[in-house]
Amino acid sequence: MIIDPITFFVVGACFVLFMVFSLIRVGLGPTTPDRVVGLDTMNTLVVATMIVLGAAFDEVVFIDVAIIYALLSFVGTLYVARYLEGGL
Amino acid sequence: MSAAQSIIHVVVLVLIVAGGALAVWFKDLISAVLSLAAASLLVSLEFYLLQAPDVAIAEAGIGAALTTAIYVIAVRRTRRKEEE
Amino acid sequence: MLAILVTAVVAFLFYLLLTLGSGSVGEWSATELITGAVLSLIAGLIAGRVVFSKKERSGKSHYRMLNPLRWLTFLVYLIGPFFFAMARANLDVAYRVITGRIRPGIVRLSPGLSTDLGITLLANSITLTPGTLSVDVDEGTGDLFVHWINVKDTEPTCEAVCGSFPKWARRIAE
Amino acid sequence: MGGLIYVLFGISVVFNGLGVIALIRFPDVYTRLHGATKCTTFGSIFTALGIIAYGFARGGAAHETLAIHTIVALVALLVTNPTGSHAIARAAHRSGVKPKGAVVDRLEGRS
Repeated sequence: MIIDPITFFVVGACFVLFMVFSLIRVGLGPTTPDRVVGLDTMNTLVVATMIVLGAAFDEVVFIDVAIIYALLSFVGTLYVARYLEGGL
Repeated sequence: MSAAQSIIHVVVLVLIVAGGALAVWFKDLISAVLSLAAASLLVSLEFYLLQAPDVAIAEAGIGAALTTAIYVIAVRRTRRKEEE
Repeated sequence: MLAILVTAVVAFLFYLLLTLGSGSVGEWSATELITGAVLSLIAGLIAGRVVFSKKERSGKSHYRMLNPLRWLTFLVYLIGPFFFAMARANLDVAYRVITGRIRPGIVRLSPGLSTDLGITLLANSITLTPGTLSVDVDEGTGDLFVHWINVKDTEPTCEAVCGSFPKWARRIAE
Repeated sequence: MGGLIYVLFGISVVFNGLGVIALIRFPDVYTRLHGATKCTTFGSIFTALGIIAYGFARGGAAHETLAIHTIVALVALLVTNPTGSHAIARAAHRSGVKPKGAVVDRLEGRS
């Protein structure tokens, strides 16, 4: 073993704690674009958590979930952005 | 199961409840849709933590992309603010 | 026809990358190879016309990106100047988060690029490098509107804001 | 090799934390986007680099596959993240959010 497997869970726990602040921005943000920024940050953090925990559980399928998540969450952000600028 | 893993589980579950509560509480419907998207992405992460990657993929596709799109289109066709 | 074929081949290469090490025919199993061929053909039929549809303003061919030299340049750019600028950007943001010293404004830049891909590459690079965030683009002239966190002058030249990036973008995408 | 992986993870945690602090502290949408996009993208790149180093250092077919899939995830993240932030900034300006305390706004009046 090269590094202690607990490390992955500690890094994941740090990312999950950062998500708390991101959700605070979603709840607090004065305008709607602020909330979208909070959601986008949360998406990135979830992808990073999924990559780290995929290595911790030692399964390749778990990394694939992260790829699919990164590509799909982008679609949701784009939809809300298109609504806000008056298109759609 | 280590202590760090328990922390991850507890924080994610608390965040799911908080996201759902925000979705009920907002009067602005777009903000409610955004909080619902946040809650559903955390549900996806929770499925992932419980070692069910296939369910997590389905939840990511339906919760993050499809539900948000359908709700945004529905809000576009109706009113943006909730009424008392 | 060429559009469909190129898209299918690229999709097939991507499928091979994702299923690397699954069996005994080379590195792949026979099932994966057949499935990948069929799926990438379907993807090419659906997406080929979309990928190569819109005409460029400058009239350049879409197939210029098939030249491997451009991809090699892109890789060099990604590892060298881009990564360095990104590290500098993050230290800059750290400094501004801690001191709270900002002077924001939206300025206009004329990079003089003519292709859509080049403008996209430059806008994404600008977003990830020190103190700037691309907000909007003038689709007629290719001018970029950039939110600058520390405005030094209100009519900047392109070199003052984004350094050598337009040169790299021209080399890669035009 | 183990020390290098620890350093990469440490950098990633520090920069992700900075991004989140920027999200809380900055005054308006555009400056928040600055902090959030740059810092979280940079932090996630270092997370992925740590996993790639781990996969190639462990060796064996399974771990190398894991590293290759992580590279694909990294590319997806690098493409989608700045594009999403660009979309949000444009939507914010078109929906009428003004940059707070701006010295100059060349985009004002156009849409």
